[in-house]
Amino acid sequence: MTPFLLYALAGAALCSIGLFGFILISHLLRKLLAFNLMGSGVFLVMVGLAQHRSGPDPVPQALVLTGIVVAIAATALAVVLIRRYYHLSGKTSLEDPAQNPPPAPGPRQAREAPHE
Amino acid sequence: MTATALLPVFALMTSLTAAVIIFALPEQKHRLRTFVNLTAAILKLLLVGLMIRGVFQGKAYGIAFPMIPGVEFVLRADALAMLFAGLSAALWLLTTVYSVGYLENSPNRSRFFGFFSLCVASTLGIALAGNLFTFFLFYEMLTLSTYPLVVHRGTEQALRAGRTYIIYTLAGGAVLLFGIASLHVLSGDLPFRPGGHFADMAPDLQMPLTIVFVVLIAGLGVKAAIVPLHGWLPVAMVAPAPVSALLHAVAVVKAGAFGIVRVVFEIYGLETAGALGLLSGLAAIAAFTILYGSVMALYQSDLKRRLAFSTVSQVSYIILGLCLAGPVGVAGGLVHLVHQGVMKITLFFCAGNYAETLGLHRIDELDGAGRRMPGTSVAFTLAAFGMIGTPPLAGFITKWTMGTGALAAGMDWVIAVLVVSSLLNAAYFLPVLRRIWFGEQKDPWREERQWGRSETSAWLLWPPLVTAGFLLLAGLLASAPFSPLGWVELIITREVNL
Amino acid sequence: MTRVLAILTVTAVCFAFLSGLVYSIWQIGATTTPVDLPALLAGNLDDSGVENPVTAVLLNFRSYDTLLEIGVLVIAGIAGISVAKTSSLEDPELRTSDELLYALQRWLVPLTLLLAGYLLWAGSDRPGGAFQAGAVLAASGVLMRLGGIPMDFLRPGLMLRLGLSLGFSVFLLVAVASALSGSRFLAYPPEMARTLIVAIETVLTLSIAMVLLALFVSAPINNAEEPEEGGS
Amino acid sequence: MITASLLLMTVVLPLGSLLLAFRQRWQKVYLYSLPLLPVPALLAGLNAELQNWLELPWLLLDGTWGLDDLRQSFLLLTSALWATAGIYAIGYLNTRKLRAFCVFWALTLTGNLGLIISVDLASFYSFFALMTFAAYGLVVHEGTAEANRAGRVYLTIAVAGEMALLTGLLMAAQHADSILLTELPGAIANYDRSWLIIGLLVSGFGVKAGLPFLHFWLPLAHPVAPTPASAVLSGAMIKAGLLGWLVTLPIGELSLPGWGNTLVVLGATGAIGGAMLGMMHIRPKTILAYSSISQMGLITLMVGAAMANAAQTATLLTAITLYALHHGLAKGCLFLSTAIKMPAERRSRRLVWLLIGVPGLSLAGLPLTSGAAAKLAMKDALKPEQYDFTLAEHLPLIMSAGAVATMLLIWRFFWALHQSVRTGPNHRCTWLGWLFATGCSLVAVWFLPGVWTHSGQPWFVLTASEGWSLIWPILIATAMSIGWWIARGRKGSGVD
Amino acid sequence: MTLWLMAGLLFTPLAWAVLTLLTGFRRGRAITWLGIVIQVLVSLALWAVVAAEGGFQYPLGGWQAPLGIELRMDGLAVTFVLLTALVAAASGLHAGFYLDPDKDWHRYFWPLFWFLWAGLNVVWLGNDLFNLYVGLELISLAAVGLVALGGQSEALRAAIRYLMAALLGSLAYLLGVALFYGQFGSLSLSGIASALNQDIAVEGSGFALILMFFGLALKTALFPMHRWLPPAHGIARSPVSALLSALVVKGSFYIAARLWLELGATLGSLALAQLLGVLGGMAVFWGGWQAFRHSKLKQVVAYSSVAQIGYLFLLFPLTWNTTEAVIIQAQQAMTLQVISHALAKAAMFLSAGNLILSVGSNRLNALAGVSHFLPFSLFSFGLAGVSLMGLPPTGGFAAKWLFLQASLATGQWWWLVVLLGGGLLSAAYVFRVYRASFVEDSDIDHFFHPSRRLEIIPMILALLSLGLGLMAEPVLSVMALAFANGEGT
Repeated sequence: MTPFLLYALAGAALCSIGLFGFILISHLLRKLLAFNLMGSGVFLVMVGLAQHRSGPDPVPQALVLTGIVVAIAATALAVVLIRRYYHLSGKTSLEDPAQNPPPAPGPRQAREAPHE
Repeated sequence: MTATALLPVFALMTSLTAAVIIFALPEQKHRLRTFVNLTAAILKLLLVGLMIRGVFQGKAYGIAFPMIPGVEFVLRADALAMLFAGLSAALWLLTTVYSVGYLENSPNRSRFFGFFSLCVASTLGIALAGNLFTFFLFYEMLTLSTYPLVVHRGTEQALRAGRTYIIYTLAGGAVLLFGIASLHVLSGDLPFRPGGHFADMAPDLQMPLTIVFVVLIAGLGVKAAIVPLHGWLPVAMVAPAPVSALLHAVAVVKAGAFGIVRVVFEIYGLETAGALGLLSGLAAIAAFTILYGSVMALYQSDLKRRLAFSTVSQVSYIILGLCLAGPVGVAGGLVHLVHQGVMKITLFFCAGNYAETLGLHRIDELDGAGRRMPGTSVAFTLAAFGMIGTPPLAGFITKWTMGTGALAAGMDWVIAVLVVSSLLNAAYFLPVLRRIWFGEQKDPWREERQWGRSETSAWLLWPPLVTAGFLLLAGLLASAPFSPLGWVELIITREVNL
Repeated sequence: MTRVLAILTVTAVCFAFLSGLVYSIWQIGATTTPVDLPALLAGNLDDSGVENPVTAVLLNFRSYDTLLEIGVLVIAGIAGISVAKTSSLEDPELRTSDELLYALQRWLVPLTLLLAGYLLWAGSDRPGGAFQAGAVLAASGVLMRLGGIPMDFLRPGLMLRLGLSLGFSVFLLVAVASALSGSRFLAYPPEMARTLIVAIETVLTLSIAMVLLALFVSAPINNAEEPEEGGS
Repeated sequence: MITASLLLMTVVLPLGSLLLAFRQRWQKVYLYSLPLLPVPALLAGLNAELQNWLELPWLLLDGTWGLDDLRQSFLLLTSALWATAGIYAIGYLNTRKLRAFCVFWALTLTGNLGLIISVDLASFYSFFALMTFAAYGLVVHEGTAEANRAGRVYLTIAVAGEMALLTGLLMAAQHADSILLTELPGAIANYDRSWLIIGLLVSGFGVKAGLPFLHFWLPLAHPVAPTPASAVLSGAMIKAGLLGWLVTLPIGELSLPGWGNTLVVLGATGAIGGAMLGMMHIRPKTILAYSSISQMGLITLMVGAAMANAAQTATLLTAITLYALHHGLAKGCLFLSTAIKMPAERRSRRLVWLLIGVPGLSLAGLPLTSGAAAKLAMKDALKPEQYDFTLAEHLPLIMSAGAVATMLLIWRFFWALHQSVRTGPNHRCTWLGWLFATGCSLVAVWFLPGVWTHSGQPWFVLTASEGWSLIWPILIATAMSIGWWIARGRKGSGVD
Repeated sequence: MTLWLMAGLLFTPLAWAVLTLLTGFRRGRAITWLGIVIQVLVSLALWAVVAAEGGFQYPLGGWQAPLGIELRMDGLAVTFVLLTALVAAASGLHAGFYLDPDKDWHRYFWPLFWFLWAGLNVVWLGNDLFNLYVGLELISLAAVGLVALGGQSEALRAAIRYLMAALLGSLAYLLGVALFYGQFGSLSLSGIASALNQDIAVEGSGFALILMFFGLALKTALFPMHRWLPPAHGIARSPVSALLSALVVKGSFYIAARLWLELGATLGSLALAQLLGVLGGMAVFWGGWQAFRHSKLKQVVAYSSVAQIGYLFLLFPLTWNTTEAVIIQAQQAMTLQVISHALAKAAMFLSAGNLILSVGSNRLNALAGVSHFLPFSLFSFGLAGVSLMGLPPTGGFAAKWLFLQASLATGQWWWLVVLLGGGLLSAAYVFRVYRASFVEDSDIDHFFHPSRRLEIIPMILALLSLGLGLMAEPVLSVMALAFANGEGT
C-alpha cells in the first residue's frame, strides 16, 4: 500500500462521483463539470496505479498531460456549443424538445425549394 | 475464357445491358427504347438457341469463380437449365412486344422496361445457376426486380399488393437462405449434380437433411405458391398484364418450382429424397395445392384473380410430377414447367387485351367479347382448354405423362387428383368461354379503344396468338425432337438418373 | 417518484462501478508489470535530446500523440470559431470596467508572459513545457479580454486561423521533413533533436494559447444559421 | 400413298376450312362448303386400304392413323351423314351467326371423323375431346335459354365423361405400355383391376352413347341444336361412344359375364325406359332423342353380349356395325325431316309423309329396310343359347319389348310431327339434303361395306323372308297407338 | 517506398487540414480534390504493397513498441484505410458540390473533414492503446464539429448529446487503458497480447476490458446506448452523415474488435461475448423497428445504422472459444459487414441528401411520385438498400452469409433469428422508402434534378457495395492473410 495506490483509489472515487453527476445532472455546464471530475479521476488512476510499484513513471505523466489537453479541448468545445445552444434555444439542458418546443428566436424559414 | 464459358455470361449480359441502357435513356425516347428492348430480346433468344443446340450436341457451357470464401459463383448450361432458359428467352421476346403495346401512352415506361429486363436477367440467372448459392443470388434479384413491376401503377391497391408480395417473397428468401446456409454447413458448397449428393449419406445426417429439405422447400414454396404460402399471388395480379403474365408464367412462380426441381433432383437426388420419405409429403402438399387453387379459382369473379388461383393450382403440377419419382412422371412435371408457362402467359395476355381494349376485368362483363375480339378469344380458348388438359393441347401432354407416371409409380391417387383438378379447371374456365363466345353482349363496352379494322393493337394481338400457337404445337408435336416433351426426355435420360 | 428511483438506480450503478474499479485497482496493484517501461525510458533518454523524461516522452518517444493532441486542440478551435459571430468579437456584456481588475491586469499580464516563457524554457529539464506555458499565456489573454482590451487578431480571419494552425504546422513540417530526409515520420535527427523540440515547443505555446483564447472569446452570438436539410 | 393423303385430308380439310372464318364476308362461301368437308373422309372410307397404318411419329405421343373394317363402316356412316346434313344446313340456316355455326360444325366434324381414323390413343382422345367441346357450340347455337341450359348440362356430363375416359385410358395405356388402341383390349384383359378400367371406359363412352343414367343431356341437347346439327349429333356422334367401346373394351379377349349382365341391364333399361320417357314428350326432336337412347340401349345389349362371350365377338361386331349404320342414317334422316315444311299441295305432302315414314318404320324394323336387316342381325347374334350369362335367356324378350317400344315411339313421333309441322316452301338445299339422307338410309345403306357381305346372303333378301318376325312388334305397337289415340281422342284432352 | 507511402498517408490529411483551414470554401475545395487524389493513390498503393508483401510494423520516430508508438499496417488495417479513402473521397467530392459555398462557416468543413480522415487513419493503424484514445478523440471532436457546423439549435442539441456520449465513452476507454498500463506496464496492444500469452496473472483486467468495451460500444452506438446517434446522423448535412455513419462509428468498433481478437481469448468471458451479441441483436431489431417507424428520410437511414451496427457485434459471440476456421469466418463476416455497410450507408446518405434536395423536404411521403422522374439517386438509394437488406449479390449478403455459416458452425442458432429477421426488418424500412417513391397519386410536376456530379457519387458507392459481394473473395483474401500475419507479431 503506497500513497500512489491511495491516489488511484481516490481517482476511482472521483470517477464514480463524476459518473453519478454526469448521468444525473441535466444542466449541461454542470454535466460538463462532472465530466471533468471524472476525467481527473481517470488521470489519478492512471498515474497512481502506474507509480504504485515502480515509483515515478514519466510515461503516464506524459499521457495524462496529453489527456488533459484533450479534455480541455473537448471541454472548451462543449462550452462553446452549450453557449450557442443556450443562445439559440434558451435552454441549458437536453430535455426532450417534443414536450416543450424551443422558444427559438425566430428561426428562419426553411430553405426555399430550389424550383421556386 | 473460351466461347463456351462466355456464352451463358453473354446471354445474361444481354438483358442486363438492356436494363442499364433503358434506365439511362430518357423517358421520351420510346422508339429507341423499344428498339433496344427488342434487339436484346432477339439477341438473347439467339444466344439461348445457340446454347440449346450446343447442349443438345453434348457441349458444356459454364463459368465459375469464387465469390465468398467457401462459395463459388457458378453459371452452367445443362439441359435442365436450357429448358427454363429457352422458355424465358422465348416468352421474354413476346412479353416485350406485348408490353410495348400495352404500355403505349402510359407513364414510367423507362422504369418499367428497365426492371422488366432485370427481371428477365434474373430468370435466366436462375436457370443457369450451377449451385444453390448462385441460384439464391438470382432468386433474390428476381424478388427485387419484380417489386417495382408489381407496384408499377402506384395506386393504393398496387402498393398494398407490392407490400404483400415483398413480405412473402423476402420472408421466403430468408427461409431459403437459412436452408442453404445450413446445407452448406452440413456438407459444403454443393454444385447441382445429377443424382444429387446424398446417395450414400451417413445415417446421422438423415435428420438434419430432412429438416433442411423442409426448410428449403418452404423457402422455395413461397415463390412456387404452394398452399399455404401462396397468399401473394392472387394479390399481385393488380400488376399490369404483362407483368402478371411474366410473374405467373415464367419468372416468379417458375423460379420457385425450378428451384424445387433443382433441390430434389440435383441436391438430394430423387432416390435419397424418396428414401427420406420426403417426396410423399411433398406430393401430398402439392396435391392439396392443386385442388385448393382450383376450388378457390371457382369463386373469383375477377378474371385475373381467377387466373391467379389457377396458377396456384397449376404450378404444383410440376412439383407433384417430381414426386412421382419415375422417368415418366418426372417428365410430366418438368414438361409442365414449359407448358404451364406458355398457357398461362397466353391467358394473361388475353386478359390484358380484354382489359386494355374493352376495359373488361370481371368475368361477367365478358359476354360477347368473342365476337368483338375473335383473335384474342381464340387464343384464350386454346389456353383455357390447355389448362383443362384437353387434347391435343399442351396441358394434355402434361396430364397424360403425369398420369402414366403416377400409375407406373403406383401412386394411383394422383390420377384422382388430376381428374378432379381437370374437372375444376373445366368448371372455372368453361363458363368464361361460354360468356366469351355465346354470351350476348348486354352493355356497351366499358372503355373501348378503337384500332381501325383490327380488334386491338397488333402489339397486343400477336403475342397471345403466337403463344397459343406454341401451346397447340407443343401438344400436337409433342413427339418431335425439340418439343418440350422431347427436350424433357433428353433431360431425363441425361441428367436425371432414374 | 421516478426521480428517486432514478437516483437510486444511478447510485447503485455508480457504486457497482466503484467497487469494480477498486477491486481491479487492488488486484492490479498486487501484481508486477511484465514490461518495465521507466527503465527502458531512462535508457533511451540520452537520445531524446531533452533531459526531462516527461518532455522526452511527449515530444520524442510519443510525439505522434502530441501531434494529434494539438490536432484535437485545433479542431476544438475550428469548431469554436465556426460557430462564432462573423463580424466582431465585441461583446459588450462581457466587458467589465472594474478598476481593480484593470490595475491588476497591468501588473499581471507582463508577469504571466514572463512565467510562460520560463515554463517553456524549463520544459526541457524539469516539469513544464509548451502546454503549461500556453495555458498561462491564454490566461493572461483572458484577463486582457475581460479587461476590455480589444484583440483584433482574434477576429475570425486569416490571422486567427494562421495563429491556430501555426504550432501544428510547424510540428507537422518537422515530422514531414524528417520523413523527407529519409528517416521515418516524426523521427528527429539526433543532433538536431533538441533544437527542433525547442522550436516546436515555442510555436506550440503560441498556438495553444491562441486556441484556448479563441475558444474563450468566440462568443456565439451570430444569428446566421442553417436550417436542417429539407427542414420544415 | 393415297390412303395416307386421304386420311390426312379427312382431318386437314375440315380444319383448314376454319381459315374461311377469318372474314365475315366469306361466311356464305363457308356455308356452301360445309357438305364438301367430309368428302375426303367419304373417299377414304370407300378407297382406303384397310389395316394400312399411317405412322405420324411427331404427332402427339406418336400418332398412328388408319382404317380397319369397323372404322371403315363408321367412317362411311359418319361422313355420309355429315355430308347430307351439311347440304341440309345450307338451306336450314339463316344468316345469323353463320360463321360461328360453320366453325363449330367444322370442328365437330373434324373431331368426329378424326376419332374414327385414329388408331393411337392420344389422337383418338384428342379428336374425341374436340368433338365433345365443339359440339357444345352446336348445341347452344340458337342462344335460347333452353339451349344454354341444355348446353350446360351437356358440358357438365361430357366433361365428367371425358375425365372418366382419361382415367380409364391412362390406366389402360400404362398397363399396355403402348399408346395404340389395338393393344388396349388385350392389356385390359390381363389386368387384375380390369373392372375399374372397364367401368371407367363404359361410363366414359357411355356418356356419348346415351347410356341410361348418363343420358340426361341427350334429350335436352339434341333437340335444341339446329336441326342439321341434331341429325349429326344423334346419328353420328352418338356412335362415337359406341366406337369407343368397341375399340377399347376387351371384347373378344375375355368373357366377362358380369359386365355382360350389367350392360344388358343397362341396355334393356335404355331401350325400354328411353322409349317410355320419350312417349311423354311432344316435341318431335325430343322424342327422336329418346328414341336414340332407346336404340343405343339395344346396341348396348349387343355390346354386353360381346363382353360376356368372347367367342361371339365376330358376329356381334357385324351386327353392331350394321345396327349402328342403320340407326345412324335413319335417325339422321328423321331429324332432318323435323324441319321440313310441308308443301301446300296435298299429293306432294303425302309423298313427303311417306318419305318421312319409311325411315321411321325402318327404325322399327320394317322389312326391306336397313332396320329390318339390323334387327335380324341382332336377333341372330343374340340367340340366348350362345351365351351362358345370367340374363342371356331374357334377351329375346328384351329385344321384342324393345322393338315394340321403338315402334310406339315412332308413332308418337309421327303424331307429334304432325302436330307441329308447318306448311311452306323449303330451301332447295333443305330438300336436297333431306332427300339425300333419306336416300342413304333407304338405298345407299345396302351398298355399304359390311352390309351385304354377311354369310353370302344379302340382308335385303333376308328381311323379306323373315317378314313376320319383324312385323308383329310393329303391328302390336301400331295397335296400341291407335288404341291410345282413340282413347285420348275420346277424352278430348290436349297434349299430355 | 513503403516509408514514403506511410508518410504520405499520415501527413496528407493533417497537412491538408491546415491548408484548407487557411483558405475559403472554394479554394479549400480545390485543394481538397488534390488531397483526395493523393490519399486515394497512397491508400491504393499501400493496399497493393500489403497484398503483395504482407503486413508490417511502422515505428514512429524510430522508437520501437513499448517505448514509442508503433503503427501496425496489416491487411485489415490497409483494407480499412482504403475503404476510408473511398468513402471519404466520395463524401468530400459530394460535399464540395452539395454545400453552399456562400455560407461562410462552410469553409470549416474542409479542415474538420481532413482531421476526421486523419483520425480514422490513426485508428486503423493504431497499435498503441493511448494513441488509439487520442485518435478516437480526434475523430469525435471533428465529428461533433461537423454535426454542429452552422446548425440550428436542434443540430446543436444533437451535437452536444453526441459530444457528451463520445466524451463519456472516451473516458471509460481511457480508464481501461489506465488499468491496462497499471497491469502490464505497456501500451502496445501486441505487447499486452504477448504478455497475456505468457500466462501471467490477469486478475482485474477483465474489468478493464469491460470498461473499454463499454466506452467503445457507447461510441459505436450499440443498442441501449444508441440514442445519441440518430439525432446526430439525421440532422447533419448529408455528406457529414455519410462520413459519420460509414466510418466514424466503425472506428470505435474496430478498436473493440481488435481488443477482442487479441485479448478476448484470455480476458473475455462467455457472458461478455454473449451479452455483446445479444445487445447487437437487440440493436438490429430495435434499430430496424425505429427506422420503420420514422417518417423523416434521414432518420430512417440513421436508425438503420443502429441496426446495421448490431450485426457487427455478432463477432464477439462467434469468435469466443471456437475453432480457428470459424474465427476467421466471423472476422471475415465482420469485415465485410463493415465495408459493405460503410459503402452502402454512405451511398444512402448521399443519395438521401440528393433526394431531399430534389423534393425540398425531408419527409418520407414527400417522395411520392419521385420514381416518376427516374432520379439516379433513388436508384443509388435502392441499391444501397439492397445491401442493407442483405440480399445477394451485395456485400451485405456476403457478410450475412458468413455470419450465418459461423453461427451454424458454432451451433449458436439463435443468431439466425437476428440475421434473418433483421434482414426482413431492414427490407421493411427500405421498402417503405421505395413504396413512398412509387406512390402515384400525388401530382407533383416539379422536380429539381441535382447535378449529375452529385448523383453519380452515391451511385458509384452503391455499385461498389453491390460488387463487393461478387468480389468478396479477393478482398477477403488480403484480409485473411493479414490476420495470420498480425497474430504472430
